[in-house]
Amino acid sequence: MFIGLYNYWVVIVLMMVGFYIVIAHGNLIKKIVGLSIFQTSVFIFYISMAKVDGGSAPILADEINQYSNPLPQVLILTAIVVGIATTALALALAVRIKEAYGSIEEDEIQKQDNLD
Amino acid sequence: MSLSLESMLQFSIILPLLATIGIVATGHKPNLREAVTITTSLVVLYFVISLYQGLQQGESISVYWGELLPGLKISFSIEPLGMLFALIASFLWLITTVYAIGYMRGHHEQNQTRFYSCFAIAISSVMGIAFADNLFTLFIFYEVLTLSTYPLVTHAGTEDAKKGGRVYLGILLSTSILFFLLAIISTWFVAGTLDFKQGGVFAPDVNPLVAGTILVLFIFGIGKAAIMPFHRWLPAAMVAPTPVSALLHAVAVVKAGVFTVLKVCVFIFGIDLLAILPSTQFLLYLAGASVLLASLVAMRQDNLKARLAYSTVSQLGYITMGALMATSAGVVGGSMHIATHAFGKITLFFCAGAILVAAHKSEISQMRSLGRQMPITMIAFFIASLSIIGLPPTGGTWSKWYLLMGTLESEQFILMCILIISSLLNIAYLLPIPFHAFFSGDKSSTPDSGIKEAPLPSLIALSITTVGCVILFVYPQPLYDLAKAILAT
Amino acid sequence: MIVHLPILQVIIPLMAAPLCLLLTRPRLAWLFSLIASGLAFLISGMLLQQVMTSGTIIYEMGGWEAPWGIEYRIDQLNALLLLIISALSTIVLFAAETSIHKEIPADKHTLFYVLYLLSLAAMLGIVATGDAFNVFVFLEISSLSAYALIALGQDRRALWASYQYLIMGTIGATFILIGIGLMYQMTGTLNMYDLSIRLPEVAQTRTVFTAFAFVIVGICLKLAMFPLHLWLPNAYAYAPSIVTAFFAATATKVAIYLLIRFTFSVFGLSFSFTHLPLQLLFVTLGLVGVFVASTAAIYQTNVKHLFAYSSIAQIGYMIVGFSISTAAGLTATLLHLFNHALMKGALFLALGAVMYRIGSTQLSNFQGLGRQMPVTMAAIVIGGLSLIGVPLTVGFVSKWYLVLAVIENGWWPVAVLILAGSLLAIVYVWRIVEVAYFKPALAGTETIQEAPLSFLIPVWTLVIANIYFGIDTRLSVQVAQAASQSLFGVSP
Amino acid sequence: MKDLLAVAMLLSIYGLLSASFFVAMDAVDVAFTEASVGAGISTLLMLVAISMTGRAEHPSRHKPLLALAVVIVTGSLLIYGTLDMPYFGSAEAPIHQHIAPRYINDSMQEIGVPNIVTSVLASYRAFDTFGEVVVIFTAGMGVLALLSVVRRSPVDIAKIVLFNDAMHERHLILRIVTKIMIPFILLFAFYVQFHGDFGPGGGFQAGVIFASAIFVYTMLFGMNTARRVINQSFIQVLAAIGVLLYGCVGVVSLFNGKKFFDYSALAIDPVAGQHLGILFIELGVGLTVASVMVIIFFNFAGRNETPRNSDKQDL
Amino acid sequence: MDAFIHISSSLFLLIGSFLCLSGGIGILRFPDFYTRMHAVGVTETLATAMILIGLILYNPDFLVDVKLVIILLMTLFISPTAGHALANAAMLNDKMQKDDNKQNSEVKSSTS
Repeated sequence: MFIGLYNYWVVIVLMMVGFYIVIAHGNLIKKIVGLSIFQTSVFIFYISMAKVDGGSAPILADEINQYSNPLPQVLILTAIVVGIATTALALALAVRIKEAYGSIEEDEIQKQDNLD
Repeated sequence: MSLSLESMLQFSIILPLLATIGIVATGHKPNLREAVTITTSLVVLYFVISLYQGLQQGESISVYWGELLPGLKISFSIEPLGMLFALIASFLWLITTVYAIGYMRGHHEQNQTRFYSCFAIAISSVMGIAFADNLFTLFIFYEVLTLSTYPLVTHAGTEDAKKGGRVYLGILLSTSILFFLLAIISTWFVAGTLDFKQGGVFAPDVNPLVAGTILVLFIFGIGKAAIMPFHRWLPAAMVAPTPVSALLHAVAVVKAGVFTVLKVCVFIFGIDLLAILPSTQFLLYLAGASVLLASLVAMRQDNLKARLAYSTVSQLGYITMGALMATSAGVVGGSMHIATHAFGKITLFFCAGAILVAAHKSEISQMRSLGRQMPITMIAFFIASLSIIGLPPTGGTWSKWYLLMGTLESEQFILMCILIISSLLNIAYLLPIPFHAFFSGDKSSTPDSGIKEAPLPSLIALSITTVGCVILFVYPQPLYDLAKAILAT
Repeated sequence: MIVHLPILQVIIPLMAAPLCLLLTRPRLAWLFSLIASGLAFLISGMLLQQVMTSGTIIYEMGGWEAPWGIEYRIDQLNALLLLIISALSTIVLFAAETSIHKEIPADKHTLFYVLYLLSLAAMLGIVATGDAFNVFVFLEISSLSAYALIALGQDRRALWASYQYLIMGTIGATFILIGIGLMYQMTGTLNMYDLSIRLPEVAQTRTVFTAFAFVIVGICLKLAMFPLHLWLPNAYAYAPSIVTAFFAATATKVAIYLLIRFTFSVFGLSFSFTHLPLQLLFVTLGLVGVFVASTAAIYQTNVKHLFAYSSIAQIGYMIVGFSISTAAGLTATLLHLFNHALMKGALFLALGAVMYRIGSTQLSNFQGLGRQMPVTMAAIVIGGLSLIGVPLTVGFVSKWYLVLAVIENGWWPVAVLILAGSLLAIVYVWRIVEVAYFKPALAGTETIQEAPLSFLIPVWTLVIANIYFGIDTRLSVQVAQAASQSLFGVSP
Repeated sequence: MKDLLAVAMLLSIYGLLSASFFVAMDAVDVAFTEASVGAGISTLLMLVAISMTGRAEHPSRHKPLLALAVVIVTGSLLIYGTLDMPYFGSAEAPIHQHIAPRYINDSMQEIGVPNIVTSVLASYRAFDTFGEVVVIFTAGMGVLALLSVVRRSPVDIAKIVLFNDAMHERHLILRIVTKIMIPFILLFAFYVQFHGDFGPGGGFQAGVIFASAIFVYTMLFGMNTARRVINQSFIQVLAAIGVLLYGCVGVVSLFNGKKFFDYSALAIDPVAGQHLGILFIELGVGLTVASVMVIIFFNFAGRNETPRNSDKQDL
Repeated sequence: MDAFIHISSSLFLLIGSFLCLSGGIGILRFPDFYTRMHAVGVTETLATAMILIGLILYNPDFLVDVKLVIILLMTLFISPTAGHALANAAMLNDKMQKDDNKQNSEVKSSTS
């Protein structure tokens, strides 16, 4: 039981690390880093689903008969692009917030908000 | 012009709405605007009377407008109680318009166009309530009435007008949404239909507990009937100009509330079911309490309009008691009281308005020696208070008589005592006013020459309603037949 | 062409967005996006008509049949949502041209229209698709364009609100991705209809529970349900008023559609409501949400905040309707969904008009507006009345069905609480009316005149729709009932 | 880790590591994308953002306990969820039974492309990839909307030449090497673009590599020269054309009476049609991704210049 | 013949990996930036070259060998440049630091 699911638990630990960074850290850039870790770990989770013991990459070659499942890989291709799109937008927002507020620390921004 | 009765019925509701457009269109020319209002009220009165004759010949008239929600129709029909209410409302609308012209001109009120248009919308919703064939249509016009009277109550636009308006709307809207709507939906759920049916809509085997709670929800829900816990909006609405408080709070809004109570008791629950419900007894005592307490509070009010407001609250208590007594005499007494109280109270309000316009006095203590300067107003005031108290020369006697008969029929002796005591209290807070006005003419204060009688149109309206009170006593037959017919058909 | 309607519905606004980028002048871009949105509205009308006559429409993408390729499955529920979204977007777009002149820098207008069309197409895509992963992709498009549109707001706080929305939104989307992944792992398919067939066999396993939990939490984050609603008030208050009007009327509706679709069609009624105490949880969260949001709305000084909190309260009502899990309950939710879109669309557009004239929606500078902008204020009053649920307005119809459904289910206290909730609505609507009509106008504000016509036409079309659908409820009630029957009878 | 630059570096190493995970788990295409996108572009954007928002991170860590609690709850829920999962790599897991066999066995006959991932990506689930292209397009538009700066001063040529020479002596070696490297990078990008059917590769990876060639050029030869080589509005048009190209492939199959994205309508013989369709799709994707990445980078870097206007041009 | 190729390729791989290891230890042990740079710069290029040659020998398929040769050329080309760029930037960075504290020191000296 333990060996079979070991892979998923590692992925879950990684997910939770990413999730923790997003919630605990005040720095906006740190949050984006946490977010991308969180998303990358979800990708690894999908791909570890698709692996078949002894199977090779899903490129049709005559002598190989056992292939890994191509479908999760297609999903992950889309998800990676979605991840990078969100990170790009988040970084753009962080830059604009730095210009507007002069800082990218959550509590300083909150302080300035409560003032005006 | 031989309009079919059905189209007359519809026109009596739509015409005031058209009048509003007419009034707004002719806003800047006051005389034309007044002419539009008067002609519409006359036409509506003519329609209602012809509908009344139609009813006399036993024709059943009903109109179906449309289906708002599957199963919930907007439809109207003529039945004696609705006819009684419509007659009073349309007749008094004409009178109050005449009175309002005099009052508004004399008092130089601003934005009168808004005043008249809201007035017309209120009357069209009153007509809608009167002729509603099911509870759903009645609820729609009930809400429209509340919303259309809000601008009238806050007519002055001052700070305390806003406060009065907030209390007015707060109580009326919250009671109607919280209790009334809940009651309607539960009736729809329990009984399956909302149409008014003779002898009640609920199946005979409905369990009394559920029907009892629905009755309590109804009585508390109809905030317009000003039962004790929810009566505070009526005195708060006195901040409005007098014609508003005259028609709306003596006749239209308040009567709509009590009319709905009667309709619910007679046509939703039915007399026999009402008798066996556990909550009827508790509600009867509640109505009695509101009658007594309101009269006591009225005695201490120095402002004339506030006193009249509290007396309206107590008179409404009478009608609710009449409805809840679950006896034929009680219902007849209650419905007759609607008419007599309407005429009596509207005259009192007209006098209050006339005094305000002519003598700029609103506190009772200042009215010590008005008898000589404003004789007609004071006489009208005297006769109207007799009608409210229920003494012979005025119509009030009959309605109080049947109410007492009702209490006897249902052996509610405690209620009988309440009725008698409150009539005595009526005397206590109404009669001193005309008495001081005429007889306590202390020589010292030279009659301040400036005061002369109220403007002519107000006086005309005043005298017509006083004569109305007397006629109701002398020739009550048509009113009585209508009241009797409620339970018969 | 009739066969291709479902895909044309999504493709026309989607292809219009890049084309719109190529147009240089913003006015041309505005006209172009108006035509695209109008076409989408037309198609959704035809689709609804087709669905009501001939039942569910299935459209396989690329010719591959269902579980292998992606398919579009339009039933009454989708058709209703498609109609609402495209109708609202067309009406809101009318006022866009004048409104963004005052709120968005000139060089970004074309970009605004591109992002607007993208979010419209994405929402239509979410609602129309029958494939779980496709929902995630289009959800991501709509959220990305939402973050960018909100960040276009004048106030610097719009940036901060958009950033918080981004963090919460991405977490929500990733939760949904995890949920879909777990579901895929246990059943091997991504197609919703196929999932609903294969899930019951594996329903008892713990993985499917976690999948269900993650999907629901992800959707609730997007839905701004009570505990997870923190991002919504700031996001709606500081975004440009056209964006607020559009998202207030459609974004949360799409999330509710997803909630209904996943609990009823994919996981099936038996699984969603019997195993987990979902029903009790949702009723309590809904009601607590209604009261907390309404009381918060009462104390707001900015009117946009006020209506944003009232949106959360209305969502609470929908959640309560949804949690009754009977056909009547679902009809009530769908009706309220339809009506709330109309109400909030009208209110926020009217606020856009006020913003256009006065430049801010603080309650203090609403004073004396009753006389200066009578038509707009009348629209706000009628919108407020229908929010309270006064008869002859659209709010009354949904309140009537909601209370009826609750009573049929025997929850009398819940019925009383719902009606008490609408009392709170009276308080915060009347705060605005009193400030606007009773307080005298501020010193320097005599010059304000009525909002321009391009605002008044959309606002008043929505207000008239508010009243019309309050009276002639045939369309909304019929479609809602057909949709809930189809969800309860046989799953599509 | 207080220094954000170090964090960015570690993130890129993490990206590379996860790419090697994917290779180990036979997901070659995904590894390629993760390496190029996850490790390459995101680190680059992170560095640009950090250069603008400062490297230091304040040590204030607010509400750690609440975060810990939430994390533990979600984590335990997930672990609870994994208990019934099929074992890692077990062949009889449901996902290998239901849809995958058809892709593996029939995709050769139906689409005739050895790389199954590309066949699924471009044909079976073409609409997903279309959504993906639109996601990238939206991100590009979003960044444009946020960071685009109205170009005020017309850049005069003399200033650029002067600026180039000043730069020249400092980055001599780097410039020479990149001058040699860039053509090879572009060549490799095109190779990857058209090689997608047979081996790992495809539109995304090609677009990103193409864009990275442009980034190297911009970083070394300065923004102004780069902006003269690739003007902004043309890139935006290119992005729009990429998406439209992708969409039109579907619309064409619509007009030929087939369903949306059904490539058999493109040519008489269905398999040839598939090839043609996939070719155009990949081209559309590559075009969009490359132009969007360039847009994002130019806007980020452009934003960097205006506030400080110093001629320090490390970027 | 192939036995000989096998031995030589495994030999190459062994040396390559050993060099990598030494490079790694070098980074950890050396005191400041530049020495570490030196350790990595040298070993990395050589190690990758060695491993690649080992792979070429090991793999029979011609096409793969061509690709490997291209990769070999690329790495030989790029990693020294990368090392140079890194050192250059570091040197530039230190120079600026020195100028700054030189300025402050002058300022201090002038004011004191």
